[in-house]
Amino acid sequence: MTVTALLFASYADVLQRESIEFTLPHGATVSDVVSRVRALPGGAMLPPTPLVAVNHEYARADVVLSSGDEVAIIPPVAGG
Amino acid sequence: MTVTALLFASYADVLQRESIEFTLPHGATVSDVVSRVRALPGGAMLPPTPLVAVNHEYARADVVLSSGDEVAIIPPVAGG
Amino acid sequence: MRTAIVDDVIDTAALLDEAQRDSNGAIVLFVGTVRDNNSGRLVTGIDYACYGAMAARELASICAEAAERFATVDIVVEHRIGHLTVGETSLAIAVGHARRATAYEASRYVIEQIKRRLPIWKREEYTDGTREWVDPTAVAVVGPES
Amino acid sequence: MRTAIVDDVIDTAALLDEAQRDSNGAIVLFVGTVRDNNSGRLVTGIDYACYGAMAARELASICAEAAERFATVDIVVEHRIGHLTVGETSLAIAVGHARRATAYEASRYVIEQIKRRLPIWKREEYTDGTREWVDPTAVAVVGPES
Repeated sequence: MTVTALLFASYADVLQRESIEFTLPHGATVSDVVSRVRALPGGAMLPPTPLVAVNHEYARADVVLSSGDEVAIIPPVAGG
Repeated sequence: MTVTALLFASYADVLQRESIEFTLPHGATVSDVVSRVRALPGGAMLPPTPLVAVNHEYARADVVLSSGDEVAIIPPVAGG
Repeated sequence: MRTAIVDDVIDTAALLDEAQRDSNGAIVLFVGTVRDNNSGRLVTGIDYACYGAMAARELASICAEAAERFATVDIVVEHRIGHLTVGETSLAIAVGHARRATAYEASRYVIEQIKRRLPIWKREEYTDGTREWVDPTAVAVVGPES
Repeated sequence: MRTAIVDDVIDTAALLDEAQRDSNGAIVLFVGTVRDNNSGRLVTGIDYACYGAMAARELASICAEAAERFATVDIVVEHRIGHLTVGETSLAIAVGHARRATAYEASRYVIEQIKRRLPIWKREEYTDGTREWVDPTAVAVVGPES
Protein backbone atom coordinates (compact mmCIF):
# COMPACT_ATOMS: atom_id res chain seq x y z
CA MET A 1 0.00 0.00 0.00
CA THR A 2 0.96 3.62 -0.45
CA VAL A 3 0.89 6.39 2.16
CA THR A 4 1.94 10.01 1.93
CA ALA A 5 4.13 11.54 4.61
CA LEU A 6 3.93 15.31 5.04
CA LEU A 7 6.70 17.47 6.47
CA PHE A 8 6.44 21.04 7.73
CA ALA A 9 8.52 23.99 8.90
CA SER A 10 11.96 22.96 10.24
CA TYR A 11 11.38 19.31 9.30
CA ALA A 12 10.62 20.25 5.68
CA ASP A 13 13.70 22.49 5.60
CA VAL A 14 16.09 19.85 6.89
CA LEU A 15 14.70 17.04 4.76
CA GLN A 16 14.34 19.42 1.81
CA ARG A 17 10.89 18.25 0.88
CA GLU A 18 7.28 18.69 1.97
CA SER A 19 5.85 15.32 1.08
CA ILE A 20 7.10 11.81 0.40
CA GLU A 21 5.24 8.78 -0.88
CA PHE A 22 6.10 5.48 0.73
CA THR A 23 5.12 1.98 -0.34
CA LEU A 24 4.66 -0.06 2.80
CA PRO A 25 3.52 -3.60 3.63
CA HIS A 26 0.00 -4.07 4.96
CA GLY A 27 -0.08 -3.68 8.73
CA ALA A 28 2.47 -0.88 8.69
CA THR A 29 2.11 1.65 11.49
CA VAL A 30 2.77 5.32 12.12
CA SER A 31 6.13 4.44 13.62
CA ASP A 32 7.14 2.62 10.44
CA VAL A 33 6.62 5.85 8.51
CA VAL A 34 8.63 7.78 11.08
CA SER A 35 11.45 5.24 10.75
CA ARG A 36 11.44 5.58 6.97
CA VAL A 37 11.61 9.36 7.23
CA ARG A 38 14.37 9.17 9.79
CA ALA A 39 16.42 6.99 7.41
CA LEU A 40 16.46 9.80 4.82
CA PRO A 41 19.33 12.33 4.63
CA GLY A 42 18.71 14.84 7.44
CA GLY A 43 16.11 12.58 9.03
CA ALA A 44 18.24 11.97 12.10
CA MET A 45 17.15 15.39 13.43
CA LEU A 46 13.62 14.09 14.03
CA PRO A 47 12.89 13.47 17.71
CA PRO A 48 12.50 9.78 18.70
CA THR A 49 8.71 10.09 18.86
CA PRO A 50 7.55 13.15 16.95
CA LEU A 51 3.93 14.26 17.03
CA VAL A 52 2.09 12.63 14.15
CA ALA A 53 -1.33 13.16 12.63
CA VAL A 54 -3.08 10.68 10.39
CA ASN A 55 -5.68 12.19 8.09
CA HIS A 56 -5.70 15.49 10.05
CA GLU A 57 -6.01 13.95 13.49
CA TYR A 58 -3.30 13.36 16.08
CA ALA A 59 -2.45 9.65 16.18
CA ARG A 60 -0.31 7.36 18.34
CA ALA A 61 2.79 5.64 17.02
CA ASP A 62 1.15 2.19 16.98
CA VAL A 63 -1.80 3.16 14.79
CA VAL A 64 -2.06 0.83 11.79
CA LEU A 65 -2.25 2.65 8.48
CA SER A 66 -4.46 2.12 5.45
CA SER A 67 -3.58 2.74 1.83
CA GLY A 68 -3.94 6.41 0.91
CA ASP A 69 -3.45 7.67 4.47
CA GLU A 70 -1.90 11.10 4.93
CA VAL A 71 0.71 10.89 7.69
CA ALA A 72 1.86 14.31 8.89
CA ILE A 73 4.95 14.61 11.04
CA ILE A 74 4.33 17.64 13.19
CA PRO A 75 7.17 19.82 14.50
CA PRO A 76 6.63 21.56 17.86
CA VAL A 77 3.66 23.83 17.19
CA ALA A 78 3.97 27.58 17.69
CA GLY A 79 0.59 29.11 16.93
CA GLY A 80 -0.83 32.20 18.52
CA MET B 1 -17.34 72.82 62.41
CA THR B 2 -19.33 72.01 59.31
CA VAL B 3 -19.10 68.87 57.17
CA THR B 4 -21.10 67.84 54.13
CA ALA B 5 -22.59 64.37 53.92
CA LEU B 6 -23.27 63.01 50.43
CA LEU B 7 -25.87 60.38 49.61
CA PHE B 8 -26.16 58.32 46.44
CA ALA B 9 -28.42 55.90 44.61
CA SER B 10 -30.80 54.02 46.91
CA TYR B 11 -29.64 56.02 49.95
CA ALA B 12 -30.40 59.32 48.21
CA ASP B 13 -33.81 57.99 47.16
CA VAL B 14 -34.84 56.86 50.61
CA LEU B 15 -33.55 59.96 52.40
CA GLN B 16 -34.85 62.12 49.56
CA ARG B 17 -31.74 64.23 49.31
CA GLU B 18 -28.22 64.06 47.89
CA SER B 19 -26.34 66.16 50.38
CA ILE B 20 -26.76 67.40 53.94
CA GLU B 21 -24.70 69.90 55.90
CA PHE B 22 -24.06 69.05 59.52
CA THR B 23 -22.60 71.25 62.25
CA LEU B 24 -20.57 69.01 64.53
CA PRO B 25 -18.31 69.50 67.57
CA HIS B 26 -14.57 69.33 67.04
CA GLY B 27 -13.33 65.76 67.30
CA ALA B 28 -16.40 64.37 65.54
CA THR B 29 -15.80 61.18 63.56
CA VAL B 30 -17.16 59.44 60.50
CA SER B 31 -19.45 57.38 62.71
CA ASP B 32 -20.96 60.57 64.19
CA VAL B 33 -22.00 61.62 60.69
CA VAL B 34 -23.46 58.19 60.02
CA SER B 35 -25.45 58.42 63.28
CA ARG B 36 -26.79 61.83 62.29
CA VAL B 37 -27.87 60.54 58.91
CA ARG B 38 -29.46 57.48 60.45
CA ALA B 39 -31.52 59.72 62.73
CA LEU B 40 -33.20 61.36 59.72
CA PRO B 41 -36.52 60.11 58.30
CA GLY B 42 -35.70 57.00 56.24
CA GLY B 43 -32.21 56.83 57.72
CA ALA B 44 -32.93 53.58 59.54
CA MET B 45 -32.41 51.74 56.25
CA LEU B 46 -28.66 52.45 56.36
CA PRO B 47 -26.61 49.40 57.33
CA PRO B 48 -24.93 49.59 60.78
CA THR B 49 -21.53 50.36 59.25
CA PRO B 50 -21.96 51.59 55.70
CA LEU B 51 -18.95 52.18 53.45
CA VAL B 52 -17.81 55.78 53.86
CA ALA B 53 -15.38 57.95 51.95
CA VAL B 54 -13.89 61.17 53.29
CA ASN B 55 -12.72 63.59 50.60
CA HIS B 56 -12.92 60.88 47.88
CA GLU B 57 -11.08 58.20 49.81
CA TYR B 58 -12.50 55.24 51.71
CA ALA B 59 -12.24 55.91 55.44
CA ARG B 60 -12.84 53.96 58.65
CA ALA B 61 -15.63 54.83 61.05
CA ASP B 62 -13.24 56.21 63.67
CA VAL B 63 -11.56 58.76 61.40
CA VAL B 64 -11.70 62.23 62.98
CA LEU B 65 -13.14 64.86 60.66
CA SER B 66 -12.02 68.40 59.88
CA SER B 67 -14.20 71.35 58.99
CA GLY B 68 -15.16 71.30 55.31
CA ASP B 69 -14.75 67.55 54.92
CA GLU B 70 -16.91 65.79 52.34
CA VAL B 71 -18.28 62.60 53.89
CA ALA B 72 -19.82 60.27 51.32
CA ILE B 73 -21.98 57.38 52.46
CA ILE B 74 -21.50 54.73 49.81
CA PRO B 75 -24.22 52.18 48.99
CA PRO B 76 -23.05 48.75 47.77
CA VAL B 77 -21.19 49.55 44.56
CA ALA B 78 -22.30 48.01 41.28
CA GLY B 79 -19.89 49.18 38.61
CA GLY B 80 -18.91 47.25 35.53
CA MET C 1 -2.03 54.13 31.20
CA ARG C 2 -5.30 56.02 30.99
CA THR C 3 -8.58 55.83 32.84
CA ALA C 4 -11.79 57.76 32.35
CA ILE C 5 -15.39 57.92 33.45
CA VAL C 6 -17.25 58.84 30.25
CA ASP C 7 -20.82 59.63 29.35
CA ASP C 8 -20.62 58.73 25.69
CA VAL C 9 -20.13 55.54 23.64
CA ILE C 10 -16.91 53.64 24.46
CA ASP C 11 -14.73 53.02 21.41
CA THR C 12 -13.30 49.59 22.25
CA ALA C 13 -11.17 49.48 19.08
CA ALA C 14 -9.45 52.70 20.15
CA LEU C 15 -8.72 51.21 23.57
CA LEU C 16 -7.19 48.13 21.95
CA ASP C 17 -4.91 50.34 19.84
CA GLU C 18 -3.94 52.34 22.87
CA ALA C 19 -2.86 49.24 24.81
CA GLN C 20 -0.81 47.90 21.91
CA ARG C 21 2.97 48.20 21.94
CA ASP C 22 5.52 46.54 19.70
CA SER C 23 7.20 44.84 22.65
CA ASN C 24 3.87 43.33 23.73
CA GLY C 25 2.64 40.03 22.37
CA ALA C 26 -0.79 39.96 23.97
CA ILE C 27 -3.69 42.27 24.60
CA VAL C 28 -6.68 41.23 26.70
CA LEU C 29 -9.79 43.36 26.28
CA PHE C 30 -12.67 42.99 28.70
CA VAL C 31 -15.99 44.46 27.64
CA GLY C 32 -18.94 44.72 30.00
CA THR C 33 -22.33 45.12 28.36
CA VAL C 34 -25.88 45.68 29.54
CA ARG C 35 -27.67 42.33 29.74
CA ASP C 36 -31.32 41.88 28.87
CA ASN C 37 -31.97 40.03 32.12
CA ASN C 38 -30.89 39.89 35.74
CA SER C 39 -32.00 37.60 38.54
CA GLY C 40 -34.78 36.33 36.32
CA ARG C 41 -36.19 39.76 35.44
CA LEU C 42 -36.22 41.21 31.92
CA VAL C 43 -34.11 44.34 31.70
CA THR C 44 -34.59 47.09 29.10
CA GLY C 45 -31.82 49.45 30.21
CA ILE C 46 -29.63 50.64 33.05
CA ASP C 47 -28.93 54.06 34.51
CA TYR C 48 -25.36 54.24 35.78
CA ALA C 49 -24.83 56.84 38.50
CA CYS C 50 -21.49 57.64 40.09
CA TYR C 51 -19.71 59.72 42.66
CA GLY C 52 -17.78 61.47 39.95
CA ALA C 53 -14.70 62.89 41.66
CA MET C 54 -14.13 59.79 43.74
CA ALA C 55 -14.83 57.33 40.92
CA ALA C 56 -12.22 58.98 38.70
CA ARG C 57 -9.69 58.89 41.52
CA GLU C 58 -10.46 55.30 42.52
CA LEU C 59 -10.32 54.03 38.95
CA ALA C 60 -6.94 55.68 38.46
CA SER C 61 -5.71 54.08 41.71
CA ILE C 62 -6.86 50.63 40.66
CA CYS C 63 -5.01 50.90 37.37
CA ALA C 64 -1.87 52.29 38.99
CA GLU C 65 -1.89 49.31 41.35
CA ALA C 66 -2.34 46.91 38.44
CA ALA C 67 0.44 48.63 36.48
CA GLU C 68 2.84 48.14 39.36
CA ARG C 69 1.73 44.67 40.33
CA PHE C 70 1.81 43.30 36.77
CA ALA C 71 4.61 45.46 35.38
CA THR C 72 2.87 47.06 32.44
CA VAL C 73 1.85 50.63 31.72
CA ASP C 74 -0.39 49.50 28.86
CA ILE C 75 -3.67 49.61 30.74
CA VAL C 76 -6.58 51.65 29.44
CA VAL C 77 -9.99 51.68 31.14
CA GLU C 78 -13.20 53.54 30.42
CA HIS C 79 -16.40 53.22 32.42
CA ARG C 80 -19.51 54.78 30.96
CA ILE C 81 -22.23 56.35 33.06
CA GLY C 82 -25.70 57.67 32.26
CA HIS C 83 -28.46 55.74 30.52
CA LEU C 84 -27.50 52.63 28.56
CA THR C 85 -29.73 50.27 26.63
CA VAL C 86 -29.38 46.49 26.33
CA GLY C 87 -26.21 45.44 24.52
CA GLU C 88 -24.39 48.72 25.03
CA THR C 89 -20.89 48.75 26.50
CA SER C 90 -20.66 50.05 30.06
CA LEU C 91 -17.01 49.18 30.67
CA ALA C 92 -13.91 48.38 28.65
CA ILE C 93 -10.54 47.33 30.04
CA ALA C 94 -7.60 46.87 27.67
CA VAL C 95 -4.33 45.42 28.97
CA GLY C 96 -1.25 44.89 26.85
CA HIS C 97 1.68 42.79 28.08
CA ALA C 98 4.65 40.83 26.79
CA ARG C 99 3.16 37.66 28.35
CA ARG C 100 -0.38 36.52 27.82
CA ALA C 101 -0.79 34.97 31.27
CA THR C 102 0.04 38.27 32.92
CA ALA C 103 -2.25 40.23 30.59
CA TYR C 104 -5.16 38.00 31.68
CA GLU C 105 -4.27 38.34 35.35
CA ALA C 106 -3.97 42.11 35.18
CA SER C 107 -7.31 42.32 33.39
CA ARG C 108 -8.99 40.20 36.07
CA TYR C 109 -7.42 42.29 38.81
CA VAL C 110 -8.80 45.51 37.33
CA ILE C 111 -12.35 44.21 36.84
CA GLU C 112 -12.52 42.60 40.28
CA GLN C 113 -11.30 45.76 41.99
CA ILE C 114 -13.78 47.84 39.98
CA LYS C 115 -16.61 45.58 41.12
CA ARG C 116 -15.45 45.94 44.70
CA ARG C 117 -14.39 49.58 44.99
CA LEU C 118 -15.59 51.85 42.21
CA PRO C 119 -18.37 54.13 43.51
CA ILE C 120 -20.78 53.51 40.66
CA TRP C 121 -24.35 52.32 41.02
CA LYS C 122 -26.82 50.99 38.53
CA ARG C 123 -30.56 51.29 38.41
CA GLU C 124 -32.09 48.63 36.21
CA GLU C 125 -35.26 49.27 34.23
CA TYR C 126 -37.55 46.32 33.68
CA THR C 127 -40.05 45.45 30.97
CA ASP C 128 -42.89 46.01 33.45
CA GLY C 129 -41.89 49.68 33.77
CA THR C 130 -40.43 49.41 37.25
CA ARG C 131 -36.82 50.22 38.09
CA GLU C 132 -34.55 49.31 40.94
CA TRP C 133 -31.05 50.00 42.26
CA VAL C 134 -28.92 46.89 41.98
CA ASP C 135 -27.47 45.62 45.25
CA PRO C 136 -24.73 43.08 44.47
CA THR C 137 -24.47 42.27 48.18
CA ALA C 138 -28.06 41.02 48.20
CA VAL C 139 -28.60 37.30 47.67
CA ALA C 140 -29.34 36.57 44.00
CA VAL C 141 -32.72 34.94 43.43
CA VAL C 142 -32.15 33.49 39.96
CA GLY C 143 -29.52 33.68 37.28
CA PRO C 144 -25.87 34.48 37.05
CA GLU C 145 -24.18 37.83 37.58
CA SER C 146 -21.95 39.05 34.79
CA MET D 1 -19.36 29.92 17.06
CA ARG D 2 -16.99 30.46 14.17
CA THR D 3 -13.34 29.66 13.59
CA ALA D 4 -11.11 30.44 10.63
CA ILE D 5 -7.53 30.32 9.46
CA VAL D 6 -7.17 33.52 7.43
CA ASP D 7 -4.44 35.09 5.35
CA ASP D 8 -5.62 38.67 5.61
CA VAL D 9 -5.91 41.30 8.36
CA ILE D 10 -8.05 40.22 11.35
CA ASP D 11 -10.88 42.62 12.13
CA THR D 12 -10.99 42.41 15.93
CA ALA D 13 -13.93 44.80 16.18
CA ALA D 14 -15.99 42.50 13.97
CA LEU D 15 -15.11 39.53 16.19
CA LEU D 16 -16.23 41.46 19.27
CA ASP D 17 -19.57 42.22 17.62
CA GLU D 18 -19.97 38.61 16.62
CA ALA D 19 -19.47 37.37 20.19
CA GLN D 20 -21.95 39.88 21.61
CA ARG D 21 -25.43 38.77 22.60
CA ASP D 22 -28.05 40.63 24.60
CA SER D 23 -28.15 37.92 27.24
CA ASN D 24 -24.37 38.20 27.73
CA GLY D 25 -22.83 40.67 30.13
CA ALA D 26 -19.18 40.11 29.33
CA ILE D 27 -16.95 39.67 26.33
CA VAL D 28 -13.27 38.80 26.65
CA LEU D 29 -11.15 39.42 23.57
CA PHE D 30 -7.64 38.05 23.38
CA VAL D 31 -5.39 39.51 20.72
CA GLY D 32 -1.99 38.02 19.91
CA THR D 33 0.41 40.34 18.10
CA VAL D 34 3.88 40.03 16.60
CA ARG D 35 6.44 41.21 19.14
CA ASP D 36 9.57 43.10 18.19
CA ASN D 37 11.74 40.76 20.23
CA ASN D 38 12.01 37.16 21.34
CA SER D 39 14.57 35.47 23.58
CA GLY D 40 16.66 38.60 23.45
CA ARG D 41 16.76 38.86 19.64
CA LEU D 42 15.21 41.73 17.70
CA VAL D 43 12.40 40.54 15.46
CA THR D 44 11.24 42.33 12.30
CA GLY D 45 8.49 39.96 11.22
CA ILE D 46 7.12 36.42 11.37
CA ASP D 47 6.09 33.96 8.68
CA TYR D 48 3.24 31.80 9.92
CA ALA D 49 2.98 28.44 8.18
CA CYS D 50 0.29 25.87 8.82
CA TYR D 51 -1.02 22.45 7.93
CA GLY D 52 -4.14 23.98 6.50
CA ALA D 53 -6.72 21.21 6.51
CA MET D 54 -5.71 19.96 9.94
CA ALA D 55 -5.38 23.42 11.49
CA ALA D 56 -8.93 24.34 10.47
CA ARG D 57 -10.23 21.07 11.89
CA GLU D 58 -8.26 21.33 15.13
CA LEU D 59 -9.25 24.95 15.73
CA ALA D 60 -12.90 24.06 15.24
CA SER D 61 -12.49 21.16 17.71
CA ILE D 62 -10.89 23.39 20.33
CA CYS D 63 -13.76 25.85 20.12
CA ALA D 64 -16.41 23.15 20.17
CA GLU D 65 -14.81 21.77 23.34
CA ALA D 66 -14.76 25.25 24.91
CA ALA D 67 -18.37 25.86 23.90
CA GLU D 68 -19.46 22.68 25.65
CA ARG D 69 -17.21 23.02 28.69
CA PHE D 70 -18.11 26.66 29.34
CA ALA D 71 -21.68 26.63 28.04
CA THR D 72 -21.52 29.38 25.46
CA VAL D 73 -21.78 29.36 21.69
CA ASP D 74 -20.42 32.89 21.49
CA ILE D 75 -16.85 31.99 20.62
CA VAL D 76 -15.19 33.42 17.53
CA VAL D 77 -11.56 32.73 16.66
CA GLU D 78 -9.37 33.74 13.74
CA HIS D 79 -5.73 32.82 13.30
CA ARG D 80 -3.82 34.58 10.56
CA ILE D 81 -1.06 32.92 8.55
CA GLY D 82 1.45 34.23 6.03
CA HIS D 83 3.87 37.08 6.59
CA LEU D 84 3.18 39.49 9.45
CA THR D 85 5.16 42.50 10.55
CA VAL D 86 5.75 43.69 14.11
CA GLY D 87 2.56 44.82 15.84
CA GLU D 88 0.22 42.98 13.50
CA THR D 89 -2.47 40.70 14.90
CA SER D 90 -1.83 36.99 14.40
CA LEU D 91 -4.69 35.69 16.53
CA ALA D 92 -7.95 36.95 17.96
CA ILE D 93 -10.27 35.06 20.31
CA ALA D 94 -13.59 36.61 21.30
CA VAL D 95 -15.74 34.93 23.97
CA GLY D 96 -19.09 36.23 25.12
CA HIS D 97 -20.78 34.88 28.24
CA ALA D 98 -23.37 35.82 30.84
CA ARG D 99 -20.69 35.63 33.53
CA ARG D 100 -17.35 37.35 33.32
CA ALA D 101 -15.41 34.69 35.23
CA THR D 102 -16.48 32.06 32.73
CA ALA D 103 -15.70 34.30 29.76
CA TYR D 104 -12.12 34.66 31.02
CA GLU D 105 -11.78 30.93 31.66
CA ALA D 106 -13.10 29.99 28.22
CA SER D 107 -10.74 32.48 26.60
CA ARG D 108 -7.77 31.01 28.48
CA TYR D 109 -8.81 27.50 27.54
CA VAL D 110 -8.90 28.35 23.84
CA ILE D 111 -5.52 30.10 23.77
CA GLU D 112 -3.78 27.39 25.80
CA GLN D 113 -5.15 24.63 23.57
CA ILE D 114 -4.14 26.59 20.47
CA LYS D 115 -0.59 26.88 21.82
CA ARG D 116 -0.53 23.16 22.49
CA ARG D 117 -2.35 21.63 19.53
CA LEU D 118 -2.80 23.91 16.54
CA PRO D 119 -0.45 22.81 13.71
CA ILE D 120 0.92 26.26 13.00
CA TRP D 121 4.60 27.18 12.95
CA LYS D 122 6.34 30.50 12.92
CA ARG D 123 9.61 31.51 11.37
CA GLU D 124 10.95 34.67 12.93
CA GLU D 125 12.98 37.18 10.94
CA TYR D 126 15.65 39.09 12.82
CA THR D 127 17.24 42.49 12.30
CA ASP D 128 20.49 40.79 11.26
CA GLY D 129 18.72 39.25 8.25
CA THR D 130 18.64 35.70 9.60
CA ARG D 131 15.46 33.76 10.20
CA GLU D 132 14.59 30.76 12.30
CA TRP D 133 11.70 28.44 13.07
CA VAL D 134 10.48 28.97 16.62
CA ASP D 135 10.61 25.89 18.84
CA PRO D 136 8.56 26.58 21.97
CA THR D 137 9.78 23.29 23.46
CA ALA D 138 13.37 24.53 23.42
CA VAL D 139 14.65 26.16 26.60
CA ALA D 140 14.27 29.94 26.40
CA VAL D 141 17.55 31.83 26.65
CA VAL D 142 16.25 35.26 27.59
CA GLY D 143 12.92 37.02 27.80
CA PRO D 144 9.32 36.06 28.25
CA GLU D 145 7.09 34.22 25.82
CA SER D 146 3.82 35.86 24.90
